Amino acid sequence: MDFDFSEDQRLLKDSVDRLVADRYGFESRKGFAKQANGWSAEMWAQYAELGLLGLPFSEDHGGFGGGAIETGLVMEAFGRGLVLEPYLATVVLGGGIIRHGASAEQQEELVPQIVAGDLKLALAHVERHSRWNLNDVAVTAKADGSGYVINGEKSVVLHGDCADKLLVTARTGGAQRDAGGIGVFLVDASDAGVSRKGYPTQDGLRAAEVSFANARGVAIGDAGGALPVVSRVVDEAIAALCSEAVGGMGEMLAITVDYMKQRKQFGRAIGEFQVLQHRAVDMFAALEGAKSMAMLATMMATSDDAKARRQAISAAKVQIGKSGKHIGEEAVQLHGGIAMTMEYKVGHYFKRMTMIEQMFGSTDHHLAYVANSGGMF
Amino acid sequence: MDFDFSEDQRLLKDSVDRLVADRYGFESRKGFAKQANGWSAEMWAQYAELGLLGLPFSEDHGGFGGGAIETGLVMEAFGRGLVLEPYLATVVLGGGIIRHGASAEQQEELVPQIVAGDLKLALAHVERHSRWNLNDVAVTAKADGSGYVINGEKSVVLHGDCADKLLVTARTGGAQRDAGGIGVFLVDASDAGVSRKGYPTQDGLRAAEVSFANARGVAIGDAGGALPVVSRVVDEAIAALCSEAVGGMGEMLAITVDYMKQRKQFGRAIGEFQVLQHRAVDMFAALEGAKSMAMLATMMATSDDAKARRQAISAAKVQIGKSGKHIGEEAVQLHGGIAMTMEYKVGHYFKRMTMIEQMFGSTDHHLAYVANSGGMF
Amino acid sequence: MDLSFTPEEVAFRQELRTFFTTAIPQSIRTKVLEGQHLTKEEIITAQRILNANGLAVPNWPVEWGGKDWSPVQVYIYQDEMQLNGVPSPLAFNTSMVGPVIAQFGTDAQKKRYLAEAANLDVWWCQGFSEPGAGSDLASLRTKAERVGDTWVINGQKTWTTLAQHADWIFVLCRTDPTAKKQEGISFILADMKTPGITRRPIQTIDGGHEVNEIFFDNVVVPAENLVGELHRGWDCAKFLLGNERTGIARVGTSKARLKRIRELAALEFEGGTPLIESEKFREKLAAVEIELKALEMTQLRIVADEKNHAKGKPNPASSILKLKGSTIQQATTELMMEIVGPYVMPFAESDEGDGRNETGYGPEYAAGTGPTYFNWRKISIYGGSNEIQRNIVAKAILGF
Amino acid sequence: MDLSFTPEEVAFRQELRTFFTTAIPQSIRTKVLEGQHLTKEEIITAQRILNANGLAVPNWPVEWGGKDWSPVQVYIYQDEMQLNGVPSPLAFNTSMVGPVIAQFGTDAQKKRYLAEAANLDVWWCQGFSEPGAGSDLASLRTKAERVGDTWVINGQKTWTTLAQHADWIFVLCRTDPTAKKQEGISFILADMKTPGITRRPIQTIDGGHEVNEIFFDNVVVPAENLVGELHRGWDCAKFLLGNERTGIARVGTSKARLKRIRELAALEFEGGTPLIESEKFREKLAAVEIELKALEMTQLRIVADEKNHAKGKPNPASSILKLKGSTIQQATTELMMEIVGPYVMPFAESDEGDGRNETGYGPEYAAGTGPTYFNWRKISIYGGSNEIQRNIVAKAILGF
Repeated sequence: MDFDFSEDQRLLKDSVDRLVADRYGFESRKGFAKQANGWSAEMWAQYAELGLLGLPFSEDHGGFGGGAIETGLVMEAFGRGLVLEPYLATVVLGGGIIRHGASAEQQEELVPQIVAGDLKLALAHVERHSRWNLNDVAVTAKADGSGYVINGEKSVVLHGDCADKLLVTARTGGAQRDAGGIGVFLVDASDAGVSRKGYPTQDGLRAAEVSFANARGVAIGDAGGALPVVSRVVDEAIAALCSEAVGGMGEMLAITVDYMKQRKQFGRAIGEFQVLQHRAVDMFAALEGAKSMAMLATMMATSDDAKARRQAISAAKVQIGKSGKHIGEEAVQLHGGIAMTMEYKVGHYFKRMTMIEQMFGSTDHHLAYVANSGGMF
Repeated sequence: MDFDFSEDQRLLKDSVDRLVADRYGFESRKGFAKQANGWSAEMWAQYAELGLLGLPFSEDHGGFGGGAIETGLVMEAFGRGLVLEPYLATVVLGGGIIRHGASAEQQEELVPQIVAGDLKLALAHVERHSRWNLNDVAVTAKADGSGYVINGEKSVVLHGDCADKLLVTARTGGAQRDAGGIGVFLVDASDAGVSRKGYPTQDGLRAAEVSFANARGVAIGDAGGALPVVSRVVDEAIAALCSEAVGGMGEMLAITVDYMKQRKQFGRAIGEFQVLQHRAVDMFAALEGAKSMAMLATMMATSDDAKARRQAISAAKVQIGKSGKHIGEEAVQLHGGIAMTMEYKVGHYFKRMTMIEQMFGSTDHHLAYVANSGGMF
Repeated sequence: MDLSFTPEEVAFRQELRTFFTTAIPQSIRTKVLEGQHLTKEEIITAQRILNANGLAVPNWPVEWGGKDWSPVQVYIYQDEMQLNGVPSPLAFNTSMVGPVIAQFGTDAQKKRYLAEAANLDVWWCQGFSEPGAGSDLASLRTKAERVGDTWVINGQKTWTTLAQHADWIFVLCRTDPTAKKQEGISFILADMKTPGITRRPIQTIDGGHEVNEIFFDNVVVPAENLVGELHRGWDCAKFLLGNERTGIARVGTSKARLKRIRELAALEFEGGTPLIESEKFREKLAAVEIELKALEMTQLRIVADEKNHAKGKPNPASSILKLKGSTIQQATTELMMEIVGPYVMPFAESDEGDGRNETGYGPEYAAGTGPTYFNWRKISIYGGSNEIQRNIVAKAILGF
Repeated sequence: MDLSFTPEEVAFRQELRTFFTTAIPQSIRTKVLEGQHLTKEEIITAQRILNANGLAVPNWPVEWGGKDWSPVQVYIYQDEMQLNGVPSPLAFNTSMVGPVIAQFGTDAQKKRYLAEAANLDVWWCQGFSEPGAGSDLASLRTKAERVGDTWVINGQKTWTTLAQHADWIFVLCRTDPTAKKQEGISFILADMKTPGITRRPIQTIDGGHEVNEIFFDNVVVPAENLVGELHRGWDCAKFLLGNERTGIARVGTSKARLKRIRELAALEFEGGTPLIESEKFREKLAAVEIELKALEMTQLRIVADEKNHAKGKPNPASSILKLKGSTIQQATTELMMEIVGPYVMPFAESDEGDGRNETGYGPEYAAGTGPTYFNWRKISIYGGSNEIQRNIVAKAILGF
């Protein structure tokens, strides 16, 4: 057991932390949000240059062979900066499907484009009534020659508006909620059968509703047995989100503590009021719990034991959800009115935490999974 | 809508409050607990003399025609005094079965004895695996001449050790958890077929495990359809317990607030520490909620609308359970070590609240009922 | 002791319900029940209908349009308004400046201001909070200096709700800088069109524009705009803040929301099953229902107990109404988000360009869920934060 | 960064597990796992087996029987002991007076006291708390006056755990009444048989007799019983209290209890269905499991981070171990009560006449549930109450 970073990891952490600190200030971020896709193409190029877009891919394809720890380092820094670019969508989600599901040829074709920043991906897996159940798939894929024809609707596709290619879960067989019969299909966003309505999300990121009307796609991996790959990739994405959330929570606590030292009411710093002190301590405790479980998620995200992985990831998501809600709500309450404004940074973290709680399954959704998985000890 | 007591109610309240204040001090109670049955025969005689034992019975049978409000007044005072006598068992539970279930002849025979303090009753309804489900009855009753023969085991029979007669739920037909086929039978505690093991409970009251081996009983009301009566009586008992709990919670808060004013640490009264102040306020809020819901329970306990009654009573039990746990645990924590000792009064209230939470269904048990009852508004 | 409503009270409730559900446009009431924002015109429309029927200012002196209702009647009036989605008459007019003028104002002020406030002919806003004075309101620094027959006001106010619609503002100003904190403050009225008053919108985290900063730069108003005694404006403020004892819990609003949550939870699915059939969801809903029932009973107890408390000496349990009422209202916003699940995420700006999320993707009731959750965090901050409420109760029960 | 245990660490754990489960009598371990109380003899038996195998005082200097383990090894040792129901070596001997003597004592004191403390030949108890000094320990008033070659001790201590078994006591005494609060205190040893020492048992709300009051009435002990410098006993106390950084969370104990809860919940029924099949119960259990997992990871992070913190300058997160660890332990007592339902009520006094509820009615595991719930409320009070822990963390993160 060794909690220290390797030298490479430390270098990576330093460079990403510095990038975010130098380039992703609150005002810069506002500017990025106003750009074409709601994020900065320039920063995206920077990520490519720093090798962040190739982090998890094998060196054979021009990647850097990083693992969940490296991804976590990046995501934690991105959490601090409230980074807007489609890193999770492209590298973790889309890239994850490619890494775990695609053939060698497909990887050879696609990975170098991702690494270079030339290919943006999005995973389209949510449907109107699927909620967070990956197996609840009504979109259909029908074999047609060497490819598939996709029909149906996907919802809240993270960065689906700017993606060059979409990875779509669709059913080649089985009933609507069967685990079998699900494939993942790569669809060109410019395909005539694809129509997209993009919109900002509550936290200032972007998503899209996407319709497929006889859109053409190619299967990534087993066209009827891709659910395990999707599940694995979503678990990796949850682990990454946990790290992002820890970054954001840490900032919220730091900003709140700082405010408590500065802000005066009734003739003294509000941080001198014992009630507020203890509430800051409970935020600190919530952050420690979140850090611990994000670490567990990172450690388990790459486990081949799907059952143990799922349990640990769900447990981590529960902790992150609870800690994020607690820290976010308390950060706002301890600040008072100022944190209710868009001009102040804390509210933006709070909104991001609230969305993270909803992504890939709410706290209750994952608690139910842990509850039914037979005990953690 | 009128929250004021009637003149009679005020007189009743004054006399019971005074009796408890004068005669049921902490030291007196210790003495009572050491007497034969774990309570004071002298106090019992006092209750009879004050008319408390006849409170809910009709004036035709020598009672005083009181309702749930009167019972609540008595129970709240008893809650403040941590009263040990079998009032709930005899008057509310046993007496309730008699009032709602017995024939006119049976009432004419039994009620005057209760009123005079000459007849103590106990309701035997819990079984080893029944938990709090009144319909989960394995004990059997078989018709035999004018009476019934009872066989089986009952658990945690409140004041079952000192009761002169037991009211036993037993099955004359149906399967173990059927609602139909359940009767209530009056069994003489001295019957050769009855054996009892009495014991103190955690809160210093008494209960018993009771075995029936061909014990003889008479049916109170419909020998196969008594569940509605049992349910109604248990609802009345829960309403009474809510009032008792409010009395106890109020004392806990008062004692804690008093201690916070007296106890000095770090050079000042601990009540000057803002953290402890706010926690006392949360205790106060929990008490207000409990008072409100005890009032609702009192109001609804006598409703003939069984569905509305059950929902309100369950809702009140949830509130009382939560408030009692919160106030009890916080009273101990805010005191520190002293409240962990048997020599100090607060711990005894805490233990009583903990047992009340378990009686007639835990907080979760009743929350589930409310959840499945279709909405309170 | 009889905890049921009297036949007269039941009839009173029925009469109000009939009026509210027939006289106030359905479109307005639906928006309120769905937690959507009303336009200025809708708010004015609703209040004028109430006022035309004598129902806008029941809490005022009878002479000025009040009703002299019993506390229970006031409770029923508020409950029925909230239950049926009737917009409350604008609080700045009817619960704040109106009662203050009725209590402390001169006859001339009463004649000039009260009727038009009741009818929302003039829209008032509240100039109390300042950037440096949040919970510590009395540390305010906006000052008014007497110059000839005028007051000259300089300073800054913030969190001024709906000031974008306002015609007039009532301002707490420091008139005696040498006096102790809560002394030397005066309550002064100002026409928002007075030169030197500027407003800057504040965008809140729900995306909307509900509050504003107001700047006073040598704003000159007539001396007669002082309400009450000079330097005794704190009395007006205390009167105003303590004025609304019931209603703050918004029991009716929460009741209506819980009903709506139950309906909507039947429309969303998890694993093919409606959410309302999930035991877990039902228990969460039931837990909030029980809290609300307790709050309603507490409110009724406080209402009934009012006769035992001197005016201005509220029952300490009153603060519990704010504490519990805010927590429950906030809990309803969480349940609403839970119902729509992933559909809480889209943020589609309204056509009005005011930054609100009005249309949305997914079910139409999804759009308001996130913004309302964010926006309603304010409920535990404003009107005396929950921390301040706890301080008040602590003082009452502990004496410290 | 590698968060899995090394093969060496895994082997170390296995070795300890084998030893604990074979060398320590099953009867003792079962009692610990069920939350029952051990007799004096059982505690002594277990510790002597550990000591004979070099496992009683691994935290001591190697010279006196310590092990010089890595923090991870210490963690594994504690975890395995708790998981397998091995009674921890008596804390008063092995975590408190022993380390203090090893650190501050003279050679003569080390020779005289350490070996017999490790082997529990002498049973120590702790004379710190006083009736007037709870969380404010430094306000203690028990005084020791130098008279010739002796100390004369007068005063009263309380909450003295298991003093009924104790042979010796270590006492914080005020030796300089003129000095400031935390100065002028000394750390003095006393034989419990010294004339003038009397003890009075305190019955706790679980019915048991675990703590005592100790009275000192002109108790004369040799001058050489002073440990460390005169008037610098607060240094010893701080060292002692800060000594046990890991282990306080009792993660292993809670793990074992959660496993046991899962087993027992299969044996109790509601509506004919085992409780463990209730979704609600499972979710409550899972919520505690997740908290415990987070705590375990936090503890490991702190353990790994120890090298970055100067001795005596603990990571502020250490206090979180106490806060969360106590809450989790208390949560396990609630789950246990929930399992037995109505059977929490019987209170059957043990044959030993010590007021404990040992036998009980209903399932045999029911008897301990209520008393353990009551007794374990102490966990958030003793060893620096949770309020004090929050004050400590607040100071660390806010500086106030």
